[in-house]
Amino acid sequence: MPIQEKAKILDIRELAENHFKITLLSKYISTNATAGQFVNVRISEETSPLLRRPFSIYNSEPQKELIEILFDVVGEGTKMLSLKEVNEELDILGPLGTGFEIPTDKKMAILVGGGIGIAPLLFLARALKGKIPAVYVIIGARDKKHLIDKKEFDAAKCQVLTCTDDGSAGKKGLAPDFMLPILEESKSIDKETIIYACGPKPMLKACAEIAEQYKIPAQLSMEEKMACGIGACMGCVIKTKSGYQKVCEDGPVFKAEEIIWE
Amino acid sequence: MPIQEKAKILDIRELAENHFKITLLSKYISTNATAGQFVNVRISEETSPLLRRPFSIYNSEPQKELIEILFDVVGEGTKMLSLKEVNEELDILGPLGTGFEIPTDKKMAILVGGGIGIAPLLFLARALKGKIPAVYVIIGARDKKHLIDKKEFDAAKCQVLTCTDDGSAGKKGLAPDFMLPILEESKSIDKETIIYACGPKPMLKACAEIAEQYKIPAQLSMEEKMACGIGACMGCVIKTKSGYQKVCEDGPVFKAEEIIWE
Amino acid sequence: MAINLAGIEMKNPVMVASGTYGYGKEFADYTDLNKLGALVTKTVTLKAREGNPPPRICETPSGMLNTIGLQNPGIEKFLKEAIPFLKKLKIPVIINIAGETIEEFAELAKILEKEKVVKGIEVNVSCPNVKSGGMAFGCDPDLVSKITKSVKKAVSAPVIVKLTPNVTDITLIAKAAEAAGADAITAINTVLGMSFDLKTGKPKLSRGVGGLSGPAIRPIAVRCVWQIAQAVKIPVIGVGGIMTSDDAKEFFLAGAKAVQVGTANFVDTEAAVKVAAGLK
Amino acid sequence: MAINLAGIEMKNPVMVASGTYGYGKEFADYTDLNKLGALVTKTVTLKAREGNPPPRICETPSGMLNTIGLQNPGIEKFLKEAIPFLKKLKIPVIINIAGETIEEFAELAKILEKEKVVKGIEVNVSCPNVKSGGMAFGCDPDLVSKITKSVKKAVSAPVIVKLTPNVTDITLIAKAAEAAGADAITAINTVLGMSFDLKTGKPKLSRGVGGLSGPAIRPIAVRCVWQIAQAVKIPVIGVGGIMTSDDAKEFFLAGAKAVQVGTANFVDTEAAVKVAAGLK
Ligand SMILES: Cc1cc2nc3c(=O)[nH]c(=O)nc-3n(C[C@H](O)[C@H](O)[C@H](O)COP(=O)(O)OP(=O)(O)OC[C@H]3O[C@@H](n4cnc5c(N)ncnc54)[C@H](O)[C@@H]3O)c2cc1C
Ligand SMILES: Cc1cc2nc3c(=O)[nH]c(=O)nc-3n(C[C@H](O)[C@H](O)[C@H](O)COP(=O)(O)OP(=O)(O)OC[C@H]3O[C@@H](n4cnc5c(N)ncnc54)[C@H](O)[C@@H]3O)c2cc1C
Ligand SMILES: Cc1cc2nc3c(=O)[nH]c(=O)nc-3n(C[C@H](O)[C@H](O)[C@H](O)COP(=O)(O)O)c2cc1C
Ligand SMILES: Cc1cc2nc3c(=O)[nH]c(=O)nc-3n(C[C@H](O)[C@H](O)[C@H](O)COP(=O)(O)O)c2cc1C
Ligand code: FES
Ligand code: FES
Repeated sequence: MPIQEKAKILDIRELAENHFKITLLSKYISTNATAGQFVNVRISEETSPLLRRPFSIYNSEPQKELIEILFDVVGEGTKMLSLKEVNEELDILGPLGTGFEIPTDKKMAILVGGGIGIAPLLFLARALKGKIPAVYVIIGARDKKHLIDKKEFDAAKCQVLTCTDDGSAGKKGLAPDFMLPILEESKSIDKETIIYACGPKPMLKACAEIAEQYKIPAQLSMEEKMACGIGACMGCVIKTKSGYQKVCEDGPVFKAEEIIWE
Repeated sequence: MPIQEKAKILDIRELAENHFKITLLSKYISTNATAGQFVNVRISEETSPLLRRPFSIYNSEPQKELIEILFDVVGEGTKMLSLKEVNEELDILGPLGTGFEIPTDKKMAILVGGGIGIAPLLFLARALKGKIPAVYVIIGARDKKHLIDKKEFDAAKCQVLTCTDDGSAGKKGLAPDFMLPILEESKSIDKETIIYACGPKPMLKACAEIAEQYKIPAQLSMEEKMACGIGACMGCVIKTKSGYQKVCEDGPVFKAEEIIWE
Repeated sequence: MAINLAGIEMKNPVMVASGTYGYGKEFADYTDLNKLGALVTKTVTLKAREGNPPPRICETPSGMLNTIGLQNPGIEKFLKEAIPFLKKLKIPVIINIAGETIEEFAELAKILEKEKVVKGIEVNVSCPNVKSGGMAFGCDPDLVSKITKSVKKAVSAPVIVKLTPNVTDITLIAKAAEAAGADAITAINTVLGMSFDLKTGKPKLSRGVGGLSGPAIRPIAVRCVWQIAQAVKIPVIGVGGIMTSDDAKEFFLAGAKAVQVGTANFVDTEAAVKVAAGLK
Repeated sequence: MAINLAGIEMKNPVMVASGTYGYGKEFADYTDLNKLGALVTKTVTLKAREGNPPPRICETPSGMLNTIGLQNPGIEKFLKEAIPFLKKLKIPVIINIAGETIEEFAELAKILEKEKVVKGIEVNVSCPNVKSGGMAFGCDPDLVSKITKSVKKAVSAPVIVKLTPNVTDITLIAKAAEAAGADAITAINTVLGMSFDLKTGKPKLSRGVGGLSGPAIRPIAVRCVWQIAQAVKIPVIGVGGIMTSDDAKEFFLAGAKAVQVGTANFVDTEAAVKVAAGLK
């Protein structure tokens, strides 16, 4: 059951240009969140920006009673969020949505994160520990400046591969392209592998296609503009094989084969 | 000629509950402002609050290139203004409007300030030095908590009288009431005296009535809701004997006998 | 604060606006629904509607646009899925209905007449009139009159007609509803608006235009309520941009007997309950 | 960025909106007027109008209401007081006029026909129509047609008709203006709104209702422009809530050929010039 609460900002820092991490004190959410869920954050008491902004839970530490979100400054709301200060309180709703499913019968997981899409994957990587033996993480970005630090994934004992569109850091190419060698090499291109992905729509679609081609399950974290975040407004739907589904409630994580791409 | 500029906040402090003073670096405005003029302050880059907020220039020190404004937190705009920090920049327009006239043939001036209406009167008191020998200041407020510090007026060599509606500090009564004893005592109830007033409308009206009764000139600083502050929108008019006049351009200071009270 | 609104007894004059609160259940985790004056459910239609394609919403200065397209499971499924939960509530439940034809309105009303939990029917005449080429029913006093009459004939519960502000003279529509027997009027539904995405060069909403709601439209809603309150004798329910109890008070000053809180529920799950508490 | 708008040559497609820039002089201290595409003056009427009593303005979420009431010195004084300054400008000057009767519009146009500095006439049909009981001319396609025709007959300069959004179907009005010979359309004037002061219990504006402007109405303005641009062939000038060049671009995507900046001038004296610069 999600709640609405005021969470104190324990830390806020700029990890790279326009790229921030906020640490929030939230006993309830850190205890109850699962990987892939998100929080809906009220930016301002003013009427503009009006609506809450959704952010994946990047990290959740129940012992320390904290959660973390990772975000890029892309518009007015994220800009204002980046100006918040330690000890201020953020009005948040969470944990929201349906997160990643973690099957017990897999030997390998490939996590693919494009840009800020990496956000829910660290939480996932940690959750996979002890459940899926081999966890590969592919971190993609436009260029070096936008590439997200892989340290935390290394610490989570993942095998990390980084790539950029322009080759300015890591390998040159798009993140989904680097799934193929892993799949081929491991020779377990079958029911023992699972793909998790989060990032821009074209990247998700590419992952879905590869998953279909190799007949392996894939779970994708989708995005759509949201108003309520709690399933009441019907604002955030995407087209699926079972009709319009709400990203905030039925997702954000969907099975790849469910999604109807435009 | 007024200008629009970004002025650095040199100091901001809460003088009393909900009562703030901001010191701004502005060479141009400090050099060009006269007592009774105001600045129009942009509160936020957001669209809400949208319009600028007008504040009298409380103090102007050309040598130090600074101006000061004094304000009460009454709504959203002043609340946000009170949260600004040193070194931030404020987008201001000024110096605006027509300030107090200082005649050369007067022996006595009575300054009457009700509540935050005291704001333009310190600047005026300083400007009167050397021009009008006897300057009395009556500072009124609802109660002790709202009474404004008289120190600065003492320093400006004024004779200061404080009063509150409930008698919790200074004399008990309304500010205009205390004009009469001064007028009587000084026995110069004639062309040698001038009244300056700023405050709530009923107080200004009372001052105007006393001025009329004693046949002495009075200059009142009026308030009306403003949009542009520069005479373009016709939003800020008050009714005068010469038709609707703009508070932002023809005022804020008007001759008492000009005003038509509802 | 208790009021009797056209026969509906409410503990306080604050309801939630149709379409912003789902069927109530969605908010039950966050707030005590029984603290509301009444609950208005999302528009239900005769047949299921899948709604419009995404993107369905976008933010605008102090407001938002939506083009949900009345997505709902249709009246039959609604009765099965929503009514059991609604029955458990201790507050009056008002069902908001819309038809694509005048007949559909009457049919919906007849079906709901059998449900005891229904304490009022809110008639959403802001949906496009399929027969007359897409213009909303609510823009035409004659159609509003016909719809009101047919719904009145079908149900014994009070009938509230919800008006669109997208008309030249809203008092004409309000008077038509009153003359046709409406027990109350809700004003306003969303204001027709549009926004473009500079990156794609296309409208931000899939259908181009959408309905503007939120604080941005409050002055328009207050104006409509004021105009209507002077033109009719039946009670007016004010809605549009209410975020706080102070905002609600503006509507009461304008002549509203009750208010609805819509978009604010998205910003604060307790918004409606807080508005009610703030009126005490 | 240079455009020819219905015969008016402009360096860029950004003008200032009538009533928000005085007669130009008021902003000359702050910005270089010659950087604008064109200047539109505050509405001038035949006889002097003292305007409405204060309070005339109030702030609303992301917007403002005004009830200035077309305060102006009348055409005669206007010619003496405003024209000499306007003559010195290097940009086209468009004069916005309003009459209380159809005849007054024509009379104003005839007087302005003699002034060389006048590069266009913007016809404000949003003011209340005294003869037909206070409803704005702009709500009635017939009246808009008659006014447009009579102004067209009187002047050789391009005639721009400025429409009110407070109508059921703005395309009907736009088509009427086009058919009557209008050279361009400006959309929109302010949206009818109202706000109450909780302290006094009275409306915040002296006249009760007023005109809503600013970012809050941008989605409404963009929608109107889009609707009109699809309904007529003459160019549409978009206005309503433009604060930045990005906002202006929304209007161009909606089909506008030029834009006007209004309320933003109050927030930033250089707003209009910045919008123009940002379009390059
Ligand atoms: C389930 C979910 C999880 C997300 N997780 C993250 C995350 O962990 N880190 C991160 O940086 N971003 C994340 N996003 C995207 C993030 O919500 C947007 O970047 C943010 O809302 C932009 O707000 P803004 O005011 O800065 O931008 P603006 O573009 O000014 O926002 C205008 C409006 O568009 C909406 N909007 C803009 N971009 C998006 C988007 N991509 N998805 C949904 N709505 C959007 C905003 O909510 C707002 O209503 C997530 C989105 C969703 C739906
Ligand atoms: C010439 C002039 C000089 C002023 N000098 C001072 C001063 O030195 N110190 C000070 O504290 N206040 C002064 N005021 C009043 C001050 O402008 C308002 O208190 C302030 O605008 C309130 O803004 P808000 O957003 O906090 O209040 P809100 O009530 O939320 O404001 C809503 C709207 O009302 C307007 N408004 C509210 N109160 C007033 C008012 N009294 N006069 C004009 N507009 C108002 C605001 O500008 C805004 O547009 C002056 C006003 C004028 C006209
Ligand atoms: C996302 C959304 C969905 C809506 N759905 C409906 C609906 O189904 N039926 C209806 O009558 N009104 C609907 N409305 C209109 C609201 O009930 C209300 O009239 C309008 O939003 C103005 O109020 P607000 O500004 O408080 O939101 C909807 C509004 C929004 C924002
Ligand atoms: C204070 C004020 C005065 C106005 N006066 C006039 C006017 O005299 N004539 C006119 O045609 N429009 C007038 N308008 C309407 C504007 O020209 C413009 O159409 C409207 O404000 C929407 O644009 P905006 O949101 O950019 O302000 C006025 C608007 C404001 C805010
Ligand atoms: S955001 Fe409201 S239903 Fe998903
Ligand atoms: S505030 Fe615009 S004319 Fe005075």
